[in-house]
Amino acid sequence: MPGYSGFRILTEGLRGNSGWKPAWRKAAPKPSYDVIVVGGGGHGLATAFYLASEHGITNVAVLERGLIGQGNTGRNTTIVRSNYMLPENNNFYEHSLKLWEGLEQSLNYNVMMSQRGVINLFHNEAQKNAALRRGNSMRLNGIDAEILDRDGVKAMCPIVDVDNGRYPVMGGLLQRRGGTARHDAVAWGFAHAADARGVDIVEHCEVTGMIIEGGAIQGVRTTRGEIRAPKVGLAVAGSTSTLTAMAGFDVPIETHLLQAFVSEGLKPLIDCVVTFGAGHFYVSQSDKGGLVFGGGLDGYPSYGQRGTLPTAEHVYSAGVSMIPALGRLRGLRSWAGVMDMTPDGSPYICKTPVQGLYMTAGWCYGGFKATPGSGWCHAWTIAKDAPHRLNAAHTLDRFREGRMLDERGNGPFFWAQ
Amino acid sequence: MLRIPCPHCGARDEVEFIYRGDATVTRPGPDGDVGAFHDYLYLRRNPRGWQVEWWQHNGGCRTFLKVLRHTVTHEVRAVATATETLEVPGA
Amino acid sequence: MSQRFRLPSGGHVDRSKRLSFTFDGRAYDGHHGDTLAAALLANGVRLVGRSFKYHRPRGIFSAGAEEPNALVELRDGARREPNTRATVAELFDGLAATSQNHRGSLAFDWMAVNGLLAPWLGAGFYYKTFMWPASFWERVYEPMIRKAAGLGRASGLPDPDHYEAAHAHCDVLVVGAGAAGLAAARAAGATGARVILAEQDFLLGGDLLNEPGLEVWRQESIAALEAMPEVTLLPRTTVFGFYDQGVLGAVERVADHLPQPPAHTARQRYWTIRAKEVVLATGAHERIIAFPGNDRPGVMLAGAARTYARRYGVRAGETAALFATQDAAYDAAFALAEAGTRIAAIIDPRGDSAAMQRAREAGFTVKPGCVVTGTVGGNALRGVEIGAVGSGGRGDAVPADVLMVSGGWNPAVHLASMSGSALSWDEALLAFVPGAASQHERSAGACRGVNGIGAAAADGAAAGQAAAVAAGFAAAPAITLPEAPAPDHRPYELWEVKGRGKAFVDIQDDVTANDIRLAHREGYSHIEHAKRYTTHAMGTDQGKVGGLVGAAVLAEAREEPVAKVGLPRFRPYTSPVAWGAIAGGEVGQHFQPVRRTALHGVHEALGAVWMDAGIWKRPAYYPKAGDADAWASVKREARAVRERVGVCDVSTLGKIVVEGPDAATFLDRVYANTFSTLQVGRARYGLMLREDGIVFDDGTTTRLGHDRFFVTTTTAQAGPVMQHLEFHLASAWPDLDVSLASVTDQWAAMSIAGPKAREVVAAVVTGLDVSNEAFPFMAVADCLATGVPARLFRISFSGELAYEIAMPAGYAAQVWRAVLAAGAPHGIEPYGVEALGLLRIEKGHVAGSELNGQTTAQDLGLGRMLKKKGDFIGRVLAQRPGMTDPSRPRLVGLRSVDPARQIRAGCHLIVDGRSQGWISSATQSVVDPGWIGLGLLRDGETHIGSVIVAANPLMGEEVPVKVVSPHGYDAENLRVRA
Amino acid sequence: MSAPEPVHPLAGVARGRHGAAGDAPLRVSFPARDIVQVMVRRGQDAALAAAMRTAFGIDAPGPGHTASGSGVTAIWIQPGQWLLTAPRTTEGALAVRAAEAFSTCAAVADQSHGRTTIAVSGASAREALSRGCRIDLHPRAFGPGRAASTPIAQIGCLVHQTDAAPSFELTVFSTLAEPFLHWLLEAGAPFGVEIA
Ligand SMILES: Cc1cc2nc3c(=O)[nH]c(=O)nc-3n(C[C@H](O)[C@H](O)[C@H](O)COP(=O)(O)OP(=O)(O)OC[C@H]3O[C@@H](n4cnc5c(N)ncnc54)[C@H](O)[C@@H]3O)c2cc1C
Ligand SMILES: NC(=O)c1ccc[n+]([C@@H]2O[C@H](COP(=O)([O-])OP(=O)(O)OC[C@H]3O[C@@H](n4cnc5c(N)ncnc54)[C@H](O)[C@@H]3O)[C@@H](O)[C@H]2O)c1
Ligand SMILES: Cc1cc2nc3c(=O)[nH]c(=O)nc-3n(C[C@H](O)[C@H](O)[C@H](O)COP(=O)(O)O)c2cc1C
Ligand SMILES: [Zn+2]
Repeated sequence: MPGYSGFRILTEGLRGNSGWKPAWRKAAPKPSYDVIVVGGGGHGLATAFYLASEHGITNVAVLERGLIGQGNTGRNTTIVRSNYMLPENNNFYEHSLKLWEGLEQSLNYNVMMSQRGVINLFHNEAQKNAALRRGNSMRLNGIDAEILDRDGVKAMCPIVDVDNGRYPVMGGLLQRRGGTARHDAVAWGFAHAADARGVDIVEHCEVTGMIIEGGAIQGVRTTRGEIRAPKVGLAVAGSTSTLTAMAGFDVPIETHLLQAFVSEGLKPLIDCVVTFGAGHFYVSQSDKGGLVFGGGLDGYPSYGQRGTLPTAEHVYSAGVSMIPALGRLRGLRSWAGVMDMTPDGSPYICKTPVQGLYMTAGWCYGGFKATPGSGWCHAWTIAKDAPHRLNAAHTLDRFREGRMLDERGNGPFFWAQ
Repeated sequence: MLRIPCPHCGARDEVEFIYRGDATVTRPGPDGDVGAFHDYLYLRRNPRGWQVEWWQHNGGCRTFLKVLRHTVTHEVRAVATATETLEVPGA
Repeated sequence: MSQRFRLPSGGHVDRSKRLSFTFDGRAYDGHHGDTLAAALLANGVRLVGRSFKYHRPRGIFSAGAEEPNALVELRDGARREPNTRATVAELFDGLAATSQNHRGSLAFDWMAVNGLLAPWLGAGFYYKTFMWPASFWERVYEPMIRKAAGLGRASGLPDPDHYEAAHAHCDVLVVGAGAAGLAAARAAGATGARVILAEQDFLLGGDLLNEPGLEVWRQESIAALEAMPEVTLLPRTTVFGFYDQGVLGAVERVADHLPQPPAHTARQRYWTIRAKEVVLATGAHERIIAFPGNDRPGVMLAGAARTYARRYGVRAGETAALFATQDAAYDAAFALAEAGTRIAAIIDPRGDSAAMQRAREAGFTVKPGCVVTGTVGGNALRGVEIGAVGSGGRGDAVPADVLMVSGGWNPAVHLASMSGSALSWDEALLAFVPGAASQHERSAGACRGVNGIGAAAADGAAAGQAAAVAAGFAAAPAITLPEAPAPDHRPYELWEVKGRGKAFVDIQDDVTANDIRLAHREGYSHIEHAKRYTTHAMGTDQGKVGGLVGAAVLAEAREEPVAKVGLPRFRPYTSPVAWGAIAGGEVGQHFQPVRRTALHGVHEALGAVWMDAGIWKRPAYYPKAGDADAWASVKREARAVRERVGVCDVSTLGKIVVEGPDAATFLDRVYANTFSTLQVGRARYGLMLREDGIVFDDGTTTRLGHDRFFVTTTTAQAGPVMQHLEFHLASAWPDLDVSLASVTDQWAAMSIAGPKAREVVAAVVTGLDVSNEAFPFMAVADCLATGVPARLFRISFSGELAYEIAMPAGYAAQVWRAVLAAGAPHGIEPYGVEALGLLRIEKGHVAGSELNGQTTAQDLGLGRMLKKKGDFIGRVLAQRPGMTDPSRPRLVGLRSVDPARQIRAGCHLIVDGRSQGWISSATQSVVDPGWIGLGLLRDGETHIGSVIVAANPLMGEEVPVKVVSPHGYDAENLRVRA
Repeated sequence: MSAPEPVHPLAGVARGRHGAAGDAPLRVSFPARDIVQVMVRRGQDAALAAAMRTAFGIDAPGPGHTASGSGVTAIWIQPGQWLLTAPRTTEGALAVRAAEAFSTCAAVADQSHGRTTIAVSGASAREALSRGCRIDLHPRAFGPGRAASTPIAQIGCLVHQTDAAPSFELTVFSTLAEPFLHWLLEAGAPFGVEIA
């Protein structure tokens, strides 16, 4: 299939755009593959792409129960950053950010990665100290980070009210290389590129069971029949527990719902990503002009993909408290996604108790930024049957061993951070 | 918005309650080992469907309640006090 | 300018009330009862905006909330509101509106060149380009795209108005006050049920407002409802979402129809409505037909033109054409003809119908079997091209300045869908109608496809009564219903007229039928993919006028029925909702309540500088004249404690009375150390772990009686600890007979610390011997302080001889004053949280920054506190290898080698070039001047005595620090026991 | 030595008229109350009920209800827990009475300083309260002698209706009384508020 380019846009435009072909084939499942990836979100598609591009494993199927990219990948607030504190997370997310930085070219698809900067505001001494600890951790690991004082925040994002709120802004931790990417395009781009390397992307194919013999995976049962493979990788986000239950084990995951919101389209107003430190609120402006914003969890397990008013009230009031000019703007739409929350807030990219079954899961509300990194490490783990150095700590067993990766210190599921 | 019928206070908005985990796991006794405590604290059925959950009516009568709730429809079918048991339909 | 298009009479405007307003700076007049759109049309203003992508000229398209085009910036200054639909904005005197989304003027927008580039700017073009060279994306392309994005401009200024929340409960909520809704509310109200009727319009009546013949019934209905005490009428109230368990959200525009809200009046009110039963009577939205040029100013929905004529007394133009696919739309032609507009042609793809015959009888030119193939004109419509169905070619042009379009009606199923109902396809109406209800709800009238005012009213009455009965009320006698014949709403299936030129399916976002086909060609064939790829139905109207048309175009491309393609998922909000409304009053200074101790006023009088501790305000320090800076104040206060005596408000600590026969057993299980052995009248420091073995909280607990303990918690954890205790009593140990009472607010407390503390305490307290022998370290006793019943604790956080006096909060101020008076001869100083922190860091006591949810007891050097026998929370999991790993960072003391060089919490501790820990707390010492801190350092003990580096690359600092014992100050605790 | 009067948490609030002018304002006052929390011991419910009857002439009210006798009102707050309230007399007096009455059957905690009561009355009271109170105060759902704990404006509040005027007593944590009153003044501003 001819790639995408400015030249093609030009020639197709002259021909009435009649020559475009599907960005990925609507593949029907074959009876067997070398690797099956379950879940056609960003993580599953990226896993397939890197299996093909990094490890030469192209006899791969991505099985998606609905449409690709309609899970959390298609409904998140698109913040990309690598500002973590614990070295295990820090290094992983930075690897992911570096992959983002070259993604357009690797995929031949513009995911509209926009490194407009991410500021996490802090409002008191304790928060400032935590920001310093985190930012210094980043810097010592070679990751860009800057500390802003109030004037710095004002200069970078003048619309933020630094003085008058209940919790005046003291400063912010800025990662300039952080930013946003166009969520749907990430799924489509990985699909496009994986497909170009021979991966079968099978939509409307729900995995309903696991075929396990002698403790080893043999394949999966689906709504479109049995499909065999000696290796299966799970990348199903909030549905992870359902899949592992099919494989006969429980995992440390609770599925919670997180809402997001978009405002009406506006002329450029907020030029970076800003996160309120005194309540749950973060906002950025989409390339279409809508303010995309969100906050914390609704606070109870849900697979329902829809949220509730009290959480929205908090998000909106935190928003106006941070940026009083938002009051007269309007919310256009709200929705929710279902996230796989872990006891310590950090993910799993690992082998499982079943031989040949792997997973990337537990991304909580921060897995969009991890998409390329997760796919890359998951692919490595599947290809080598062993984790890469970058995901060696992200195991299911870490709680048995007492080696939690708890960035915020909230403790198991609290609730659910 | 969830409305949970507290057996003491009547139906109240979700903001009055705090979710506090799966109510079917119970704390191991004094003999519990690391494995038992690990499973109690970390492993979750996390069902897509009916689940019996702990909720505290902290904005009202402060009691811990067991709530049978569907994790897709959010329907609340039964509420019991801490010492009562609730069965998951079909389980 | 005169209102050239205003009829002399008729409608619901008050011609005796003239209102002046401006649009793009030009002055016009309108009337009370007008919307901005009606008033603009009355003045002959056609061009009102520019489209999103191609900046095409746009006019008023609808007469209601579904408006995709006529979006303006309303008001100015800090009250500027972008994207306001002129079709719902009520006119008020002095209203100022501005058109948006153009560079240059509205009439000459040079961004309109985008239209010429359309072949290359089709759906999703940006995903396929702008990738080379890579650096150009960030520097050139992306800024360009972002600059072009968006519609209106935010003011950027704080919103001067306020908003309020309101909570409602009812038996029956009726949404929409058209014929169906009015009838439903009357029928439900008649049973005695509590009914709320919410209507987004400022007038109740819906389509009745276009039916002068039914005005009597409308008014009678409103009067009847107003007379029912349990019925609440909420005009100007949009129900924006249907949530779980019968909860709906709504916004009432309380003062948007006024220049600004009157004093003490909210601009908008945000309702949370809990309804036992809901009747949805939200009517229907007329839909567009995709044909080339269907977006030109002058093209509008047929029902809208009818509404402007009948309700507002405004002719939408001089010469009109109607393009309709069903009989119901014909009334628009009659309404306009009555208003004096010439009907140039009626274009209808059907062969014949009752309405066509009536039209012919009325003398209109009817073109059966025909469609509109294009429009003529620039910024305003001049003519309509007509061709035979399926002919494809360009037809003859008929002059017209308004083209009324009706492709049929889409029931407004948004709320029904949000409630969880599946939608079902109605083959006769060619539209989706609500399927089986999933909550306690029913739809009535046009929103479920029951059309005609008589039929809708009857449907509404039945639904209203059924709802009331379901809510437990007995049916009441039937209400009178209006009589009106029902026009035929069943359309001929025509979604698109193919031809040259852009045929829009989403006129706000410039999504054309070709874009939908391109999406399909590229594999984005599912409606949800096509939506996202093209942005179809993603604008402010969320596809109300064209959503289904886009789906139908996709269906054709997929060669599948529309029913199978479906619509994108409906979500809140049915109409965009002001941010401030949902935020309500909990914004700015009131984002969270301020919690004040009983001594707040005292601190204020002392000039305290405040700091936030959770929602508490606490004095950080008390500046005095002569203090060079904040540090000088803090050090002065700390020095007073070390050298003389100080007093500090510690009322914010959590306080819980644990009482009952099993209280001691319970405390043994929730604390890592033992309390059952504690003597009555003694306090003990306690360490509480989480079940995962991490330190949760610490504090002192006093045994007040055999079965009665007084537990204190840290300020931050007071709430979580209470919940933790309650949870374990309820879930793990329901057999224990223990009660818990939070007395945090009952008791105020102050710490009196320093070598002179005893003298001060002795002067304030009566009924107690406070000598070291009679009242040793960790003693507790009741006493009187300034004659007030109080409790004295001999405990110390500062490392000095110290007491805490707790007293019922109402007496705190008087005790404080007595303490200051008694301390005056000793040079007492009040000290704040900063000095408190300084003192405890010097002493090596851990606090919040060390108890950060990541540290174990061993990490903090408190491992010996863990009891060896008996179960307690955290015991088992604290033994996991990762928790006992000797290489975990351990608490150490730190001292800047150069006393003048500052170290900060958040610095990393570098050993052999690698980060091996961090500084958790830092301050300046007063006993041995210089910067000191506490930190967590891998193999901490082994580094004691050595010099390492505190690195703060964020601020460009690298400071050599000496690792020392955390307990450098008075390691033998002689001072606290003195 | 008799104890001097304690400082009321709302002592500094300006009395008189707040908000809009109008002839049906919300009437607000801050009655001084003794408040005692009573927590039954396991299996002592009957003994407690008997003690409450003997000592205070009150039949211990069930969930959502209050009952009064000889100047003292008992408000149900949690299963097995009540607040006893009475006009303030001398420091700790009610707590002492309660401790004696319930010495074998319940724990008692004095909350007279920990809780602050704000009385609200007037025709607009229900509507004003609905600006933050999420529970239904309609006469069909609530009424004199009813009480409920519910958060209002993020502050835990015990709402107790005392008569059909309607009049309510709102009891909140004393350290949050001031922001609570701020909310009440905002909620009542459109009707006007008269603070006695
Ligand atoms: C509202 C919201 C905001 C967020 N904001 C951010 C943010 O700003 N930054 C950030 O980094 N992260 C954010 N996240 C998190 C982020 O979206 C996710 O972590 C990430 O997108 C997960 O990608 P995924 O591919 O793992 O999951 P998904 O995209 O959810 O993909 C999983 C796929 O698995 C499929 N599936 C499930 N079960 C089966 C089965 N049995 N058979 C076949 N297929 C199955 C699903 O249909 C789905 O398509 C947010 C999430 C939400 C919901
Ligand atoms: N020819 C036309 O113009 C046309 C179109 C549709 C329906 N109708 C007629 O209308 C009558 C049907 O009456 P009906 O009562 O079903 O519909 P209606 O259109 O008369 O009334 C619906 C009402 O609901 C309100 N509404 C919609 N969504 C709302 C929301 N989210 N929140 C608050 N209010 C909301 C609308 O503003 C409107 O007033 C019939 O005569 C039908 O034929 C006429
Ligand atoms: C970053 C981002 C921006 C969005 N912008 C818009 C928008 O401008 N208009 C719109 O209608 N929806 C927008 N949406 C929301 C989607 O329409 C949709 O609600 C969301 O992807 C969830 O899908 P669902 O509502 O179909 O469940 C946006 C979503 C995201 C994640
Ligand atoms: Zn309750």
